[in-house]
Amino acid sequence: MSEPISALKMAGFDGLARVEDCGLQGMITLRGDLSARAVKSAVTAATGLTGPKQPGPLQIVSGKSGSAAWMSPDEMLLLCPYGETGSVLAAMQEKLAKVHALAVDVSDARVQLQVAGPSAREVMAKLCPLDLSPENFQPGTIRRTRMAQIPAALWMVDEATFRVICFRSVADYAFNLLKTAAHPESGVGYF
Amino acid sequence: MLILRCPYCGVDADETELAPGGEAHLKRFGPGSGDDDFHDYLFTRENPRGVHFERWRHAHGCGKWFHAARATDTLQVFGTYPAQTSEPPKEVLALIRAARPGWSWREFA
Amino acid sequence: MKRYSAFAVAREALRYHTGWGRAWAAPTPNRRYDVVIVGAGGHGLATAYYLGKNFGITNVAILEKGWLGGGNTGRNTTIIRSNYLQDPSAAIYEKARALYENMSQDLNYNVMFSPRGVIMLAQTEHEVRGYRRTAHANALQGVATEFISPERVKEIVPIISIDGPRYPVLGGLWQARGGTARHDAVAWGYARACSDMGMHVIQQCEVTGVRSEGGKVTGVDTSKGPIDCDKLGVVVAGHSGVLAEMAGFRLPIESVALQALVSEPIKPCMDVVVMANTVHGYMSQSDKGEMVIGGGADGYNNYTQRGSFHHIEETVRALVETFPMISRLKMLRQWGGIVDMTGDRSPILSKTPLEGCFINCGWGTGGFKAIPGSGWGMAELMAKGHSPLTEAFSLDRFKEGRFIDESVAAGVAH
Amino acid sequence: MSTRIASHGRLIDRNTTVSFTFNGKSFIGHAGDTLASALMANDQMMIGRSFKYHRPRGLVASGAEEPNALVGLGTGSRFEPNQRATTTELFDGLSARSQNHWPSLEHDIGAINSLFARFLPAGFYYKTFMYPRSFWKSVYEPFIRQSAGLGQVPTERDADTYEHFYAFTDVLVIGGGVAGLQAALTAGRAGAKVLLMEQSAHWGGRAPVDGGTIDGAPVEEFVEQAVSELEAMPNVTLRNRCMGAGIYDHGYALGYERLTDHGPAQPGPRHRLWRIRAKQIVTATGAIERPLAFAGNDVPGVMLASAMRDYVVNYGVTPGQRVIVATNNDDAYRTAITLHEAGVQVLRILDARNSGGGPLMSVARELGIRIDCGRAIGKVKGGKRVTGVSVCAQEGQGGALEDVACDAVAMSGGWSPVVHLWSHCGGKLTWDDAHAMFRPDPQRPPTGADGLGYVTAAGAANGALALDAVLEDATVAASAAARAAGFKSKSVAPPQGAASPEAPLEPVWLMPRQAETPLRMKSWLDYQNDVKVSDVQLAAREGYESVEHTKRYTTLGMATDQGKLSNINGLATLADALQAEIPQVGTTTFRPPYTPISMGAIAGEARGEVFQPIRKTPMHDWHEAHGAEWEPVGHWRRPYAYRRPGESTHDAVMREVKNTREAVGMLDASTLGKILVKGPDAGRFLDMMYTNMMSTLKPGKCRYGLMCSENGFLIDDGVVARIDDDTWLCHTTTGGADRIHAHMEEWLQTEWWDWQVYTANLTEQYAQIAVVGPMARTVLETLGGMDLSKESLGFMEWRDGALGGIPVRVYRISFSGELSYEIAVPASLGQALWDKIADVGAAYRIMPYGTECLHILRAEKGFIMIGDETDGTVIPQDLGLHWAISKKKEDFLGKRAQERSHMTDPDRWKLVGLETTDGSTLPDGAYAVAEGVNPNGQRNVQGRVTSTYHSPTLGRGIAMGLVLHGPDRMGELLEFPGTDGKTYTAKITDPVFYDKDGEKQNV
Repeated sequence: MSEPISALKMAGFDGLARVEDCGLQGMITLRGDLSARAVKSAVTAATGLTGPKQPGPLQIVSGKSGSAAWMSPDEMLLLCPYGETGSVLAAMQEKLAKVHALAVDVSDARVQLQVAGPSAREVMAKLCPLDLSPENFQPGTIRRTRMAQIPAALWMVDEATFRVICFRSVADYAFNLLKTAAHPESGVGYF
Repeated sequence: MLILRCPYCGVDADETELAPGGEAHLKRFGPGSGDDDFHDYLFTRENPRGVHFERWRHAHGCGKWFHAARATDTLQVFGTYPAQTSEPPKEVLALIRAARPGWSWREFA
Repeated sequence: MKRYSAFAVAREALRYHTGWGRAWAAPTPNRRYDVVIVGAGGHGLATAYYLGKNFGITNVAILEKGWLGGGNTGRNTTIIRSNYLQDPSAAIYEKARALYENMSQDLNYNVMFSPRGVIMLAQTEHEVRGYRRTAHANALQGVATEFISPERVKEIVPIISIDGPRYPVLGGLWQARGGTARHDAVAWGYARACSDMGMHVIQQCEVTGVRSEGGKVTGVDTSKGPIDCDKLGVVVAGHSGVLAEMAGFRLPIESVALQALVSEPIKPCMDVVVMANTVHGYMSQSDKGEMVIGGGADGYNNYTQRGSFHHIEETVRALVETFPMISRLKMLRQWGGIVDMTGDRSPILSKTPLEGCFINCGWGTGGFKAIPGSGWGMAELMAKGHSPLTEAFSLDRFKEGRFIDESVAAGVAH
Repeated sequence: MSTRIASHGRLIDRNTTVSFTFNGKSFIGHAGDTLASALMANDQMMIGRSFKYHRPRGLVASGAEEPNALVGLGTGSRFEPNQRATTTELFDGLSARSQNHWPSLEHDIGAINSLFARFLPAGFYYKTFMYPRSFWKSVYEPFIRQSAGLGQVPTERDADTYEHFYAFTDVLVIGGGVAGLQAALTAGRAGAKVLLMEQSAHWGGRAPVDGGTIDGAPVEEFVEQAVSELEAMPNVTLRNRCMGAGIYDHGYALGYERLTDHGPAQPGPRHRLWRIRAKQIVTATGAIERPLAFAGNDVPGVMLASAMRDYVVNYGVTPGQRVIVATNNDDAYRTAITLHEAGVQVLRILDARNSGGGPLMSVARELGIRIDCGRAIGKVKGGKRVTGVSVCAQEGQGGALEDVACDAVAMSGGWSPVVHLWSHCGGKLTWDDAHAMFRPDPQRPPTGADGLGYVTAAGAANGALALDAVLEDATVAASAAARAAGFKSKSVAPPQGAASPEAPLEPVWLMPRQAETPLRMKSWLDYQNDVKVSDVQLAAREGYESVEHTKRYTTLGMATDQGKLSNINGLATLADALQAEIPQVGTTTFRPPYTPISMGAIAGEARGEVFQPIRKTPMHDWHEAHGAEWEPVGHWRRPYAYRRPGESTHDAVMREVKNTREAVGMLDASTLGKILVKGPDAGRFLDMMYTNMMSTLKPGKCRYGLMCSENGFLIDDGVVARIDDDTWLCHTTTGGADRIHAHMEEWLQTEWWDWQVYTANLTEQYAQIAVVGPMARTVLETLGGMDLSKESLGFMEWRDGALGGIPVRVYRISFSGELSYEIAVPASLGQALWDKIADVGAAYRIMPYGTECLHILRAEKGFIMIGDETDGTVIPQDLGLHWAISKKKEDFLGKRAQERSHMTDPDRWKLVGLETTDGSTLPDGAYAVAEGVNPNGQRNVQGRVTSTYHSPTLGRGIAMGLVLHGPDRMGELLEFPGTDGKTYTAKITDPVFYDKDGEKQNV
């Protein structure tokens, strides 16, 4: 059996912040009426998050078996171990059998990067047109936005660490972009 | 450089996260419609020097289409609202009338 | 009127240039004219000029709400070319280009038409095919263009980088007699010539209403009082919708902002106009030495004459990649104009539902280069009721689905 | 001579010397110098040549408003033209060159223009250079262009990098003078998030130079305290060397930060462009002194009084030893007093006001400075340097009362607030008669998204010129801004500024008032562009009455200083010529940027490898390693062909076609769009999207479909597979994936929002590999894992399974006419499957093929290609695709449009095949000519080539084209003139050239 490989093959770079490929990540796009019981239980099945704990607008929440991120009023992105995507998806399909919903594996369509370090906010703020100041952007928030010339979704796993998801085909561009923004001599000192 | 609030995610989106989609509240005319109706539906536009109802997509965001009531002469924004409607919300219309007495637009007001 | 020449300048110099009179008169409006043209931009003035020159119609007023040439005529990047794909476009733009060749002498006003050549870069296979097709079409349209190799492009434009990592230059569509002209001078030269024919160029005169009787136009109301006319020409880029509403009809038009910028002046380094449509940027160098740069239009309705800065960014980004040497030049000034975009991005020169009322609008981003041809055709249309130059650009084409789409060859229409 | 003096010099460190070169000559300056002050210290007063007459030009100002002192800075990949010496911080090894002269600054051939100045008035070129016609391009323009331009042309690729930064703040304060500092303090204390930007390297602006006290202490102390307090505030960010470049709609502002210009050796980005969103903006941009218009006011040595003061106080340099001061206001007395204190001889103060000035005048007088009231400068003597002035009465024509020898002249015509940023986004101005200046009209500010004002001017920028007024105004402005941003500021009394009171100024637009023409022709308004009082008067005389006309006709204010010194004087001159009031004449619009900003900064990080995203498939690196020549398709890169050693691209393509037809080829089809459409209404929805009927497709089956725009034109095509009862997978073209997905979502969200359909764009989830050719089945069966026989997987069917142990979905579809399978595999396994197929395929002569081969294969088979046969003006009916247009459906996107008269016109050109009679290949894009010409004299045409290739399979040229009544004219000959001079003759044929009955793909 051949081994799946991530687009960036675990590349990394150290500068203002540490930029690195997070490797393969199980991702499932779920579209449906997020308030419907069946849909909620599908999310529970995937992440272990019970209804009330599931994310609202612009939120990302982690459960014991995975995380759920709010993508739009009728869309969630569920994160789970890459190897378990198939089984998680199956479990979800079961719950969704009777409702109008769409759940599909998108793990291979994306690349996930991590930007870590005290200046991580600064690095991202060079590329994304949104307010990343601590007052406005904290772990638990997820934003789909523009990173330079590509769409990206980003959130913080802790005060100094961003996760960035973008499309697989532009993985090299995304990595080089973050590398450029993280140039060791380009600190801004705004946040 | 506009900022418009996406009514779905509540984000004050930078213009570069948005994709413009032209005049809003156009009624679709399909097979069986007259030439004039079809022509107006496809091409005739209000294009006012004033308040304009228009479509935007939160393209680099939640991906949803929404509508904005925006003045093309001052770029003032009177409100944004979901696209799943055939006319602007009452409160938006009220704001416009208050700010621009005598204002008018095709079917409503 | 005093004729312009080096001799006249020398003679005047001896009396410290106190002898020069007004370039155009400042008359008070008559109560009636045979023809009223609304809009004293290039297109309006050219229409009036050719009404007089080609059809002897000189009882004409050109009404301008601001100052003449103050709209897009004075806000564009002055590019003149006629290497268009579709027959009707090629016809009117080539007519215009040909008229530009003699305009300075014709108007006795130096508009500095400089046929330095225009290159449209082909940077994708798709563009290569599109421009080869255009070259074939141009040959049959009597427009002198050729598709040239990357090496030839580099020869003509030494400062260009033809092997950019992202979009190598694969060739170009070259029109040797395309070029630029001094935009203000075009409006001023026409205004002076119209005034010389006894026409009235009336500035600071805003049209507030269009009068009609039994479906026929009878005149206009203006900030300087009512003015009657038999024929009315509406030539008000950026405000066509507003005027059309006064005349009681609507247009397939949306008004958006188009921006441009110039660098600080440097010594001459690029003797041609270069358009890179894949990356949405074009550049030429003015006689002052400024690099004159333009790009794509905004996507939303806007009357503020202020565009969004990210378009400037995209354009500059593209040109820095295409012309690496401009990276250390500085942007001196940016500005915006309002352009009328039609359903097929081609202009409208047409009769209207209101008899006696004619409209010339929708030039989008391509108006300046068309000024003389547009005026020539519009004058014929107004004088004779039809013109081969304007026929295809009639208002009813949208209803029939008969479009003139120039975007098919190049990425952008103009 | 100009020189360094022993006293003053608050900004320089006399213990550190810095060496630099100007025009190759080595000089010494001090740390803290600007290039301008260092040149002045070295008696280098002449720094450049003017644009039109090549007149000698020296320093006039000390800051961003400087029109003359522009130099070429640096060398090679770090050379930059048109740098202002006054805003260039001196650093060790700096090398500068003067501009716009040949052969040298001192001896410039172009200066001959100056002798003919009289013959070259404003707009002379509109009146000349017309005859003979051919001369403009060949003689006149080349001549003009030779003298055109200022700076030299950079020749090398920029060695520096640049970046952007997005900042969000409550209050943005632009300008770090006392007004800006006080504004920042006020807003900061109110709790607002504040960003304070100062264009220079120093805080405090010009107040420390002008003197006076704040709360009893010297201004400098206030500045120090303010800066340290601000630095201590967590909610405040200070940024010097960062200019507020422009203000745009909805609170957007640009900051231009120069990170390494003062030390190019430093690593890191050179400039950073701040893209700021501010709730409120306070412009504390100060004011600029106006020159006086008198004859010879452009001779090196004539300077703004305030600038002369700056040079003495800040840098300890003086432009001369014997100075004459000319003024119409009290401020210039400060300069006289400062010069006197510095040991510079002040010979005269010529005060145009008969009554003279206030307390400052008395101070000057007590110092023993001679003051003549009602006096003016009739004329400055000297060429490359001031040698003296002739003094005259202000009320007069310039008759000399006395001649005074001097080596520098300080002039002051009053002050103009810097209203540029206020005006960028529509802020209006009002005329202040008392101070003879335009200032912001608080009633008409720029308005934001909420319709309310978001810019407030503060201090001198708001017309408050006196120190106490500045602090008061800044406090009020900042409180208002903070309040508007949602922060209540506790009302603290502003610090008390105290400066000597001033007598009112008296507007002086021309010196002397009735100066005769010869003098007016030497009275400069715009130094860089050589616009004189006489030019503006000429423009007015000729009817260029609008200020915009005058500006464009004379080029007043259009130089690289954008008229910072000349606009108001020019406007006043125009008003005078028109006998109109200045406010009636109006102002020109102010456009960003405030001062020029580098293109590099605007482009930001987007250069080289991150210029634009390049989209790569999972097998990209393999293609690269196997000789792929790349073709950009949208942002994707696809292999055009795989060249082998010794092969031309054409050879490679021919080989790939032959091999695929004879054996087997493999294609990376990953870029094809894959959109999942699911839901109870999915079928109904796809019936609207496609011209065909998709709802009737059976699970397990595929169908080729066409998509049209609502305007009727063909926009995309592809194979649709029915996955299960309520799920379809739609394939789109490479360019189409995102566009078509957006197109679907648009209709679902904005028209049929009550339909139950969800879509997902799975384009990048799967790598897709096409295995094509007679041996395709054998190769895949050798790989093993699925039964791919005709029986179990028929043409236009799909199955899930595994090949070589890798989970796949196999579609049996063909875009080549060959036996063909398209295999979708999770992207992360794409390379693995590709390798396996290549391995087992080797035995069967499998070869990868590129897009050009793909095109030829499809063309031989007569399949249309979106973008080749279609160009946005073509409808399916033109392409003989009626079979793909459902007659049963009442509606689909484009149906109504295709009923319009021009779309149903029997004369529309229709798709046919074209075969040259001699087997050659038709030129791409050629047109078929018809008899005669149209009314515009253009040759009539009756068709065109849409695709043309040499077919190695048929050993001849084949083409497709759209031809008038084509399908009814089989066998007829058409003529296609090429651009190569040849005319090609081609026969109209069926577009299917190969395997008409489709036996091969069905085996």
